[in-house]
Order: sequence, then C-alpha cells, then structure tokens
Amino acid sequence: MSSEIPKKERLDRQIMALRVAKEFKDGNVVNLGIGIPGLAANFVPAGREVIFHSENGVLGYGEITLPGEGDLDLVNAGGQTVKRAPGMCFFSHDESFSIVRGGHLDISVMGAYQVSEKGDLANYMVPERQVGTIGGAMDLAFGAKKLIIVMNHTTKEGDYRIVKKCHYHLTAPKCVDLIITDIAVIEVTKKGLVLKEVAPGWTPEDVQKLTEPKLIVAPHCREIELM
Amino acid sequence: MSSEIPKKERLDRQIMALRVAKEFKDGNVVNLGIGIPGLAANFVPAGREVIFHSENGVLGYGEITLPGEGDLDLVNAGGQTVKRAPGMCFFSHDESFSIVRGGHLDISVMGAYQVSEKGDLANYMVPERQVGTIGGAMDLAFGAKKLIIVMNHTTKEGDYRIVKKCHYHLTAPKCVDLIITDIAVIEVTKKGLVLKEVAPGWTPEDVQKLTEPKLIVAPHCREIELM
Amino acid sequence: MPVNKIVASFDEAVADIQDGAVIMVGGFGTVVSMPSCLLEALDRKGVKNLTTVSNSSGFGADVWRMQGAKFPEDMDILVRNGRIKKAIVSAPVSAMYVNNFEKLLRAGKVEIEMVPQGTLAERVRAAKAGIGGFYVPVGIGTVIEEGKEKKVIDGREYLLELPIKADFALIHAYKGDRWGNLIYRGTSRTFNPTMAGAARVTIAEVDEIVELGELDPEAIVTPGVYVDRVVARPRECPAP
Amino acid sequence: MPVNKIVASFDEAVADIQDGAVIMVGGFGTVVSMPSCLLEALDRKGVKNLTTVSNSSGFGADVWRMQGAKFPEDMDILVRNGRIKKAIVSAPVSAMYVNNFEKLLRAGKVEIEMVPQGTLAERVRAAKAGIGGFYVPVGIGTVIEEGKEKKVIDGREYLLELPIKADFALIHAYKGDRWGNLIYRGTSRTFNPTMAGAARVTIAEVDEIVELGELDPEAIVTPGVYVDRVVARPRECPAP
Repeated sequence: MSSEIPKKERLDRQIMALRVAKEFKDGNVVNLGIGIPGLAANFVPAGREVIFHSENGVLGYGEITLPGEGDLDLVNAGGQTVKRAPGMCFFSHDESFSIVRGGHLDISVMGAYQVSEKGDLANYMVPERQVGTIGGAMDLAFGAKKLIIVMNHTTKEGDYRIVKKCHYHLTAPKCVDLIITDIAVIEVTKKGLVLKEVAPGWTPEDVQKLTEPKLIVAPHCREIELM
Repeated sequence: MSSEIPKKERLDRQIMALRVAKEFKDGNVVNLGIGIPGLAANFVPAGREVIFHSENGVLGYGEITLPGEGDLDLVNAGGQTVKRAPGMCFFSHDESFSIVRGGHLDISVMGAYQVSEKGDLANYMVPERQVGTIGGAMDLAFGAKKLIIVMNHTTKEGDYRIVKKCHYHLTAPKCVDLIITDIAVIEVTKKGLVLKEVAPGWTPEDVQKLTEPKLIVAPHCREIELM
Repeated sequence: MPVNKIVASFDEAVADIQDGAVIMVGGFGTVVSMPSCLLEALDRKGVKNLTTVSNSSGFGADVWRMQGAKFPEDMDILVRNGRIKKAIVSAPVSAMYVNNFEKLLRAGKVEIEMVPQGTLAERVRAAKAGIGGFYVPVGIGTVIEEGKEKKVIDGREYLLELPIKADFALIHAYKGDRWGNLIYRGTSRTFNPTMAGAARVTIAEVDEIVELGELDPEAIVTPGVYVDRVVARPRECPAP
Repeated sequence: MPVNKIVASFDEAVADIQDGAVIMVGGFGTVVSMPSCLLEALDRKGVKNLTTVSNSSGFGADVWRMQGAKFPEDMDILVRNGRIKKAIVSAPVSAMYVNNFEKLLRAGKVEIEMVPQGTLAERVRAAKAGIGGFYVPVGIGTVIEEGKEKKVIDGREYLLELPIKADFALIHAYKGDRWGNLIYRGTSRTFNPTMAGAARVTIAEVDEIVELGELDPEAIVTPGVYVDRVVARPRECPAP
C-alpha cells in the first residue's frame, strides 16, 4: 500500500488512449485489447497509416461503428462492430495466431492488473473472483514485438499495480516493454523501470510514491505530450 | 531372380489403371501419383463420383486435357493440365499436406520399385542412379487410409518386385494395402500376401513363380474383372 | 451416386452424438459465428457428460435476443442445462459479468482446462493435420506449464502441446455445397475452419446451401474433404 | 505516410540478399508457379553460397521456353550458375531425365537435405507461426529418421522436426496490393502462401498490382502482414 497518495488530477481513459496511439508508427500492425486499448484506434496520428489486427481473424479493419449500426459479422475481438476498410482481410483462428505467435505483430496493447519491475505481466485472473479468462492475452504477450500496457497506475484502493513482483497469476514473464498509466509513461529496460514522462502537474517524486519498485528517472523525463 | 518366367500375356498400362479405378467408391477422395496411377482418373466407374486430390493444392479437378490445351495454372502433381470442374477448390501446400498427413485421403495410388510381404514400400530412390526424389510419396504413404500400389509384377530383367524384404531405401514401412500388377491383385494382410485375382490366362502358380514371398491364395481367387 | 453430405434436419445431423462425447464447437464470442441450431438440437437430444472444446463458454440466448439475433443460442445452452462434464476453453468467463459457466465452476460442477487461445487453435489444427504434438513458447513461466514437458530449442524454452482429438466438430459457415465446401462471412470465420476436419465427424451449419460449382474455387476456405455433414438454417425465424 | 511495399524493380527487390543467405523459393514444379523474375535478378546479382529451400531443383528455362513460358526461369538458374551451396528440397531430381542439380550432386558440388514434401511445408509453416518444433509420423523407419529425436505419443511413434528459418522468401502471386495482400491463381498457389511470412523478409513477384481495396477481403489468401516487398512482372515480354 502506498502511503500519502498525491491528490493531483489524473489522465482520463480517452487521453491515455491518445498517448498509446502516439506509439504507432507508419505501417505498424497493431493488436488492441478490450477497453482503453481499443479506444486508441480513434487517435492514430494524422497522416499515419496503421493496420489493426484482431485475434478473431481480421487485419486492416476500420473505425468502430456506433452501437447497433454495424454488421455483426464484422467485429473486433471485443465484439464491437467495426467498419469495412480498403485492404482489410479475414482469416481463420489458426492463421490469426500464426500472425501473433510468429512475431508478425509490431505492437500489442492490453490492460493489466499488475506489472513487475522485470516486465512480468499479470492480467488474466480477476483477483477478487479467483477465476479468469486467458483468451488471447498469453499468445499476444509472448508473440508481439512490442507490448504496451495501459492501465491506471494504482488500484481503486490505492494499491500499487507496478510492483516488485506480481502476486497474481502471470500472463507472461518479462514481456512488457512500455507502461502507459494515468500519471506516467514508463519503459521497462534491463536496468529497471525508466520513468520517461509524467502527467501534467505530476513530478517524478509523485509517481515514485505510487510505484513499488525504484524508478530510474530518464535524463529527459518530461510532461506527457498530448497533442 | 525368378526362374522359369511364364510367357503369358500381361495387362497393359491402361488395363491396370482400369483395375485400379474399380477400387474407387462413391465419394472417395483419391490422390493419384504420376504414371499409371494418373491414368486411373479416366476409368472411374460410371455413376460413381470420386474427388481427386493433388498435392500441389487442388481437390475435385476434372479430366486431364490434351497436351497444350489446358490452363498452365491448373495442373496435377505431374504437371499435366486438367479441366476445371464444379466443386473444385485450391489451397496452399501446408493445407494440402494437412489433408494428406491428417488422414483425410481415402485412397492414395502410386507406383513402386519394390513392395515387401509386410507391405513395406520402396519407391523413391531410383535404384540404378543412386539418387531419388521423395516428393510427396512419404507423406502419402504414411497418411492415406488406403494405399494402393500399381506396378509391373517384375522388373524388365525379370527380377522380383514383390519381395521378402525391400533392399532399396524405404518410403514407408508397413503401409501398402493392395498391390495391383500386370498379372495379379494382391492384398497385404497381417497373415501375409493374399492373392485375390489373376490376369486372364494366369494361374496362382504362375504368379507365385514371379513373387518371392509365399502367396496365400484366396478361397475365391478369380480372374481380374475388367469390365 | 453423387456425393451428398446435405442432411435434412439439425436433429438428424446430431443423431449419433452420444453421452460422453468430445465435441468441438466453432465460433468466437458473438453468436453469429456459432452453430446455434446444432447446439439447440444437441441440447434437445439430452446428451450428458460432454467434453467441449470451444473458445468461450457463452453469454446466453437472452443477451443475443436483445441484440436481435435470429439464432440466439451459444455455448450457454449446454452449460445451463448441465450437459458439460469438462470444458477445454480459452475464454470461459467474462470480466463484465458472471456467466452460467462461472457459477458451475464455482460450484465445482464442471471441470475446466483453460488453454491460451492461440495454443487452442494450434492444438485443434494439429489434430486435423496429423501432427503428434508441437512446441510453443506460450505459457512458459505461467500456470500453463504445469505438468508439461519443456524443451530448449535453438536457445529458447518451449512447452510441448498435444493435439485435441474430438468425436464431433460443430461449426457454422455462411454457404456450403453438397461436397461440404464452405465459405464464411467476415469475422465469423474464427475457429470454424480451424475445427473443420479436426474431429472424427464434422457437421457444418450453414446459412445457405448452394449448387456445386457456385462457390469460387479460389475463395473456398474449407475444402469439402474436411466436412461430413451440411445442414441449412431455416430461412424464416423459428417459432420462439 | 501510406504503407507502400511496392518496389520498382526486381534488382531493387533483391538488392540486400547477400552471399551465404538462406532463401526460400515458392512454387512447385511448373514454372508458372515460381518467382522467375526474382530468380533472374538474384542470379544477376551474382550471389554465392546460398542455402535454398524449395520443392524442386528446376528443369531449366529451355524446357519452359519450349512450352511458351513468358518468364521461363526456375531454380535451375541458381543451380547451373553454381550459386547454391546447400539445397533443402523435396523433389531434387526427375525420374524422367538428369537435371543440372543431379549433375552437381553426383560431382559432389552441392549439399542436399532431402525432406518429405509435407514435412517441408510444415517446417516452413512452423517458422512463420512461431512453432519451435513438431512431431510427425512421416519418415519413421526410413532414412529420414536418422539423427532425429523420436517420441511415442498416444501409442504412435513420431519424429521431431524443426522449423526452417530463412533470410528471404521469394514467392510468386497473381495479384497484390501496396499492403502486400496477395491472391494466387489455381494450382500456382502451392508453396507460395506457405512461405509468405516464414522468412525474415518476404518478397512477392506478382502478375499485377491492384489498388488497395480491389482484392476481395474474403478471398485474400496471404494477409499483407506476411509480405515485405511487392514487385510486378513486366506486362510485355522482356527482350530475350
């Protein structure tokens, strides 16, 4: 439990998704998990062409439609209907995970319950329910070239989510590359967790208070760029 | 070397292919090797619907075209152009061998240099050249539900091809179910080789002279039915 | 005789599925990707002690009816009627709400083998393709590795995963012909072509049966060789 | 910037293939299924000591020219010009006549690893799909089992086969777009989609480049994610 929680304003879901989308480079093939990751599709920087993969067998789909307006045979892995787009294609589940496991995804973005300082990920077992759903998370965590976790920095109760050692069931060990939270952007490196950006109004010291392992503050640590 | 070779007339390639085709049941999925096996496609008994598979990625193709008249993008594994036919479909090489290895072929027909009394098959290493081509033969020999070998009963020099033990490199052990030759039809059983049919004018004794292992003459051994 | 894999009714299509059978069920999460009418028929038949192989464990017909689904049954029909002894599944529960499967699980009334989704797809494919087993890195360092053989290949650690063999595969496709050739529609492809041919008997529920030759040979996804029976959904809504 | 995998020339497409590279070459037996122009460009570049992965070792351009092939080069162009150190191949020689590969083989001028065709396809796919190795029955009791690990699974004996990892895959498709989505034509599909994505860099030679969105999403065989470069064959015959 982190003592003395700063009462500063945190980024909302939309802004976190926007920050995630800044990681997408031209031509990247990206898989977006359910929740905040999914919102990132709406914030691809202007002029960049990003190709979205969904594990239910589609590459290159368009925007999420308004509820009730889409084709039910054209959904992302979260079951939201998406738009047809030029270049899109469909494939079977084994092919979809040949893409995932085979290292053909540039970026996978998902949520988490906990991330350790070594980049271990715990995100499938709902802690309070002692049941969980692995789904595609393990394959994605093992297979993607770059794994970005987007989550609130702490639990509702103020507990650490960035921890020395995960105490929930692991999805995969040493797999996380970048953590984007509602107060910080942290890179997982061999030397440890490197704090690269902080939310407006937050200091590296504030972020450290809400983070169990010791953070290395990057020489050029700066405020999260949101535009 | 078999002594005292009977000088009776043997079946020609067309007739052997016709006899092979009698094995095809309604709805069978059949892979035909290069040579005599390929000819069997022309002799499917009237009224039977047989679906031909070729390992280069096609199911349900039609007849072999006249040379020079076909579409070069529609060939069987021997490179002969074949006709389009309703129900035909194309697939990749990995899918093609998922069909083969996975046991989805009812019948595979191929040639051989030697077959042993246990059903061992030797058909890829050209004996006199000491080089060979495995191609799809091993996968087919291991994967097909029923493997039919069609070949001349003896070599040009009169040597046995149905032998106690193959001395050429094996394609697969214990894989042959039925041997159709220019003088006989022989089933490979756990008890040994069972002579079921003989060519017109041939006796079981004649066939035995040209066969190294001891043949079990079937109670109802009869002349090969050709119509 | 012309090959004819078309059967007249869903009840006939599942008539030989017995108690204790291992059943693959295609589709992903949304009901439109699933063989709803086959699931209904199987439930009607009253089989017990099934082992099921599927991506998810169902949301229940009510959820899908609210969304206007014409054929609303998913895996939940087998779950809520107590037909499942063991589920081999990737996404058994929902983060959003407690489904019937979770209730059975908590009550100790169903066994579960949870499998990472890609490994599930590959294990199903292995059964179809005659692969005796295969090595994947997925699951190393997690609960998935428990009881499995590990092997270092080319400097990386892998787990041995085995094929999942089943008696029946129930799948859903868009169109099919009398040879069993199938095409799908959009993202409703998912596990359906993966499971086609992976069981001893594959039964395809299709929206429409077409004449042999109508499907484009370049666009057929499932070659008929993998399919044993084809049964068409009714054109009109069944009575509720 | 829009994704654009289209490169202007065959020479540019193969410019970074170095001596000693491991090269997959798609197609089967007939030249129309093969990336002829890429093979020509690779030969022009003068690379040496290649390890090649292909179904066959070629018949030679003369054979195909007689049949009227517009783009007649097959694997033989690399064989006859001594560019191959080792061939991983399923059908290296012909029962009908002695090809150039057989001559090199007899002269001890090339190494060979002969692989059953289905195992070759599966080993290539394994590289693409991140599979560390897999077990097949094919080859048990034959020379293929030499030096390989055996394992009994579920009462049957299997051989461990490993993925074939390559630097480049040269493939041929019918049509492609700027994302690298590909379709094929008839039986010229074969090893081409199997190899797409199995190497570090996949280069597709296509008959025609089409606008993004022109290919039917239901009929795309190779998703663009597997393809790095697309180069179109000239519409007119090249000068002989």
